[in-house]
Amino acid sequence: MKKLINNPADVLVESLRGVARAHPELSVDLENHVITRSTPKAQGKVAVVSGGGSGHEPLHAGYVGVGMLDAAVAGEVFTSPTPDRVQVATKAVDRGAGVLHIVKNYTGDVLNFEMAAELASMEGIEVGTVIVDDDVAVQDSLYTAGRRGVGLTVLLEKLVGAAAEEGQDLASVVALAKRINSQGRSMGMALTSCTVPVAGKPTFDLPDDQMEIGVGIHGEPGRHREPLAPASDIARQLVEPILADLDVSGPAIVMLNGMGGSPLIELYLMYGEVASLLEEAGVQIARNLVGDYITSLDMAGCSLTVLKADDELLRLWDAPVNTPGLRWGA
Amino acid sequence: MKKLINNPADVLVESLRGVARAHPELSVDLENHVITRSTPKAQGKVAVVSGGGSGHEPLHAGYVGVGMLDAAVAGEVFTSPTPDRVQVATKAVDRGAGVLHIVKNYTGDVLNFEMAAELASMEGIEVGTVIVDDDVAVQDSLYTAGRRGVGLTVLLEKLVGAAAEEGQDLASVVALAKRINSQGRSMGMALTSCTVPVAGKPTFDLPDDQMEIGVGIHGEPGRHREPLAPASDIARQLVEPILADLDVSGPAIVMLNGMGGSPLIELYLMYGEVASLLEEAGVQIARNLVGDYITSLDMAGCSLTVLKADDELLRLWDAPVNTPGLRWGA
Amino acid sequence: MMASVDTAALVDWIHRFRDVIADKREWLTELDSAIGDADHGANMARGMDAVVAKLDTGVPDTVDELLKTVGMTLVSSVGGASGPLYGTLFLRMGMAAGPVTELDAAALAASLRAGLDGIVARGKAEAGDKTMFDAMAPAVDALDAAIAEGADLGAATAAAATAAAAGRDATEPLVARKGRASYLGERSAGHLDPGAASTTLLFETLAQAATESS
Amino acid sequence: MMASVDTAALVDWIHRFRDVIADKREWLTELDSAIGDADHGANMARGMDAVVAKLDTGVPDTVDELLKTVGMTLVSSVGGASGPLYGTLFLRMGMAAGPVTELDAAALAASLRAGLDGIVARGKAEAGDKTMFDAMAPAVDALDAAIAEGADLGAATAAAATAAAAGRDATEPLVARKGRASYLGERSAGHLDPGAASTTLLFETLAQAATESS
Ligand SMILES: Nc1ncnc2c1ncn2[C@@H]1O[C@H](COP(=O)(O)OP(=O)(O)O)[C@@H](O)[C@H]1O
Ligand SMILES: Nc1ncnc2c1ncn2[C@@H]1O[C@H](COP(=O)(O)OP(=O)(O)O)[C@@H](O)[C@H]1O
Ligand SMILES: [Mg+2]
Ligand SMILES: [Mg+2]
Ligand SMILES: [Mg+2]
Ligand SMILES: [Mg+2]
Repeated sequence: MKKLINNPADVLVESLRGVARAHPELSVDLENHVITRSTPKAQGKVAVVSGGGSGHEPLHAGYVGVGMLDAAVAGEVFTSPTPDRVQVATKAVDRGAGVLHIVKNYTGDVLNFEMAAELASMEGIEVGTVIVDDDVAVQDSLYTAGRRGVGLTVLLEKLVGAAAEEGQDLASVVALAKRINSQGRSMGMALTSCTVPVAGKPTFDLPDDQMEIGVGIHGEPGRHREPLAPASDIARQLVEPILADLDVSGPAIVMLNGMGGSPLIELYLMYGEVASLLEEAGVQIARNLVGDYITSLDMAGCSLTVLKADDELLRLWDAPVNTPGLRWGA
Repeated sequence: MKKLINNPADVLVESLRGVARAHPELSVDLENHVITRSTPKAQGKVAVVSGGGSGHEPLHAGYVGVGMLDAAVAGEVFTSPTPDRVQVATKAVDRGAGVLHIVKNYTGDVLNFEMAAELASMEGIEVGTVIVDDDVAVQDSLYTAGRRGVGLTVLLEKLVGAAAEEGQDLASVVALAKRINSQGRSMGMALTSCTVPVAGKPTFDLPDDQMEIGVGIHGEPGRHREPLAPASDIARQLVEPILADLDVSGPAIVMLNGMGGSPLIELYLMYGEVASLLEEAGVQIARNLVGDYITSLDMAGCSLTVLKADDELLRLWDAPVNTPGLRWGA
Repeated sequence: MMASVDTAALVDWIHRFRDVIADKREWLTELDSAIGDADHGANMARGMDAVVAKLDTGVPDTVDELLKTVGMTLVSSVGGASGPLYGTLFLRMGMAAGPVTELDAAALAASLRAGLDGIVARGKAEAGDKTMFDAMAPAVDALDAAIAEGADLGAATAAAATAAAAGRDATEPLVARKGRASYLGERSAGHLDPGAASTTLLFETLAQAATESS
Repeated sequence: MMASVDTAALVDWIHRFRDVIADKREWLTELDSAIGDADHGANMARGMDAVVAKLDTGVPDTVDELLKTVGMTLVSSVGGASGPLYGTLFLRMGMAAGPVTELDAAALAASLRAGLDGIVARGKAEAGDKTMFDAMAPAVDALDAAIAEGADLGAATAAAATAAAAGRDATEPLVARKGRASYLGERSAGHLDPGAASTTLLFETLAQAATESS
């Protein structure tokens, strides 16, 4: 395992220590692994909290700031944070108007945030929850854990953060979040496995001439494995399942996301490929992101997220955001 | 070789095609590999052009925009662009006040930009040049090609771009650029080699238990090779040669840069380590960047850049910048 | 032969479980690498180390407080799916047990049944979903059945452990319908479920503690 | 036996050089991997392919125009260090040759000397810096010396090629003082310089063209 780390067990807290040093505009609770804005938003506004296992940086700590999250709760690598820590974050940022929990759909995240919401309501804090489940790689079924929450989480945190910042109430913010979740889909692939620090070796073996299609962001094996293919072919395998699942003709916000180990030159190349395919299919790309926004440690690969947009979403998208990972208008 | 590409020979132009699609605010000349702002700056202002081999993204194309570069010229991967293309960029952005060429100190870059400056002066365009040579890994000597230009290039492009934007004349901008170059130093290391697409295999072999200290950004072997060490030890090996070369006590702008294959969680961890060492040594970190700003394709590893700052530099640093790779205040 | 487990025996159980988790940590992580995210060993070890550390600062006098302390510590130290699930198991066991100082076989079985119900309430797992439920439900059933047939505590918990192991082994061919493994669809077949594996260790150490605790 | 090279012979040289570069492309890149950035083969191949493509659209009538076309095409297609350096070589060769249709041995030698001076003016290389200079300077010197001793064109260019190869081999133990290899310090010793290797191919193909062109 080749990593810029000290003791594998200390990766999370030492990385958060770096976040604290790099970003005086954030407050980092090194005991609870909770990251908040140093200057809280105004009283009477809905607060937005997200969190989950670490290893997906800049998600979530990198999205704390004006126009996006009020707090992030960082679990151990690929492990949901515990309810008490989510509760620490929730209490810290509640400004009397309730708190939205943005939860990616993994059993661990769902159960821990559910317990946290119970704790919050015991303390009189109103909590709304949105479960993000955008990953079309997972064959959806009522009888399974359902689809994973992946790339759409980034877009949703930005948009919902903007709505909360402009003073929408909790019910509206929750409704918006659910609407966004219903209008966005993602699909990912990997060229290599990632290596969890405490595991010390790659989560799966992927031969030099093979790639994995339909992976999540935790080094889970994907839908299937196949021989390495050109970018144009990979692009098709990302675009088609998304379009097969959701009619996204018309304006859209598109993200071509890197998994952590793929350099930007490749991500732009992939973006060129997916953008042509999407446009051929009638998608009008109104806004886009290209880069590492929700990663899987050092995994090489990428994912595509397409969110059907409208004037309201584009307005929220363009609203100022000032976080380490996403910044404009500020 | 595992990469998100089609034909290895087409990587550059296909990646630029993605840049063009992703950034309507940029104009991409796919024939000459020249990237300019879609809306040129006002007549009478100095224009800033940089360029060099590709494979260092977001450098340089990602730094074209208000407050930073007017144009970037992208050579083939790790190969300086040719003089005629630098000249295309220079002519395209000259607003009558002269053009600054920011050149990283590699023989190829220096020679090609030198010929380009000759072409420009033949056409009556005044060109000033700064050669960036900040890499302390290279033992400096009057009788060699000298130090490489690495991480400081990013900081210099930002600062000089701000000065040009506010209307400073060419002589002032050149003087500023040279002053910045004299006040900044960098040091890099690699955990893995990078793989040049047309080469198809790693540039150097680095055993699983070894790392390379003092690397550049082209997969050149470094100062020496040694057994993998903890982040705290690596941090010391980055900080010490910089401090040994330049007195940087007092305020500084610090960049902990990823080489392309190292995820953000590790870069923040490294930043925590170098920040403590620097502060112990009397450096007061006034501003910082943590992330992939000047990469070496898919190489895992990082570099540290320290620039001695003052009120003037901090003012220029804080000025608005609006580029794909660096953005604030806009 | 013991007729009941007191708090000391329960603490012994907890220690045994922590030790065997530490021992089998790599194996649990291996299982989770195949169909999950390679952290079940680390998660369980982190949780049980925290539990033992907590108990080292003082053991509550009553069974309910003891089990609730174990549950709360798991909930607040593990995260992941297993944290709330194992945490709920112990919390509900404690609530069912009440402020007593020992549990006879029937009380132990009732307490475990309540814990199992808690896991189902949280995780909605059903038989054959390829989860810890598939080891735990047969174990609790076996415990009930053995007690009904008059088995003593040692024999009954041993029967539970055997049933857990059988349940665990039976997860191998299953296609997962809950948890991360469900994302794999058909590819999840052919592997043991990590949670069923740790649950089996839980019942095996319970049987040891019930037999050997002094 | 030829007494001079005309434009056709020079075009033949260019084609031969392109072919051998294509042939040795991997090897040149290997050499550049060891002490540079693994692109010298690709750079030279790209440049010579562009030159041949350019000449395919029409060959200038005079030697100076021909060589300047080669030089400009290299400058505008290679990039890197080798582009301006090889480009300057041909540009200066053309300027020295003038608007003639052939070069005798002395004129060819003078033209190459001018090209070498151009490379030095650009790159400031000195003997022993471990660059293309270390193959080219001995080659041009050997050409001059052979002509002074009365050798014919074929023999003189063959002597130049031999001297280039010796110069190339002599770069192996050197510690580089110019180009990327200089960053390596002592670690650059023990490897041939890639530019000296391609320069040797340039002189070897020149000797072939001077002997075999019809
Ligand atoms: N809904 C559920 N009900 C019961 N058990 C579950 C459920 N989801 C997952 N599990 C159990 O949790 C185990 C995984 O635990 P662990 O790896 O620690 O958490 P995570 O999946 O969050 O990484 C699975 O092997 C399975 O036995
Ligand atoms: N200053 C110089 N003078 C002469 N030749 C040089 C100089 N610097 C580099 N070279 C030659 O250029 C060769 C490298 O060319 P190439 O790999 O194509 O360019 P780059 O170094 O830009 O990647 C070296 O092997 C060396 O022979
Ligand atoms: Mg997990
Ligand atoms: Mg090069
Ligand atoms: Mg797991
Ligand atoms: Mg080279």
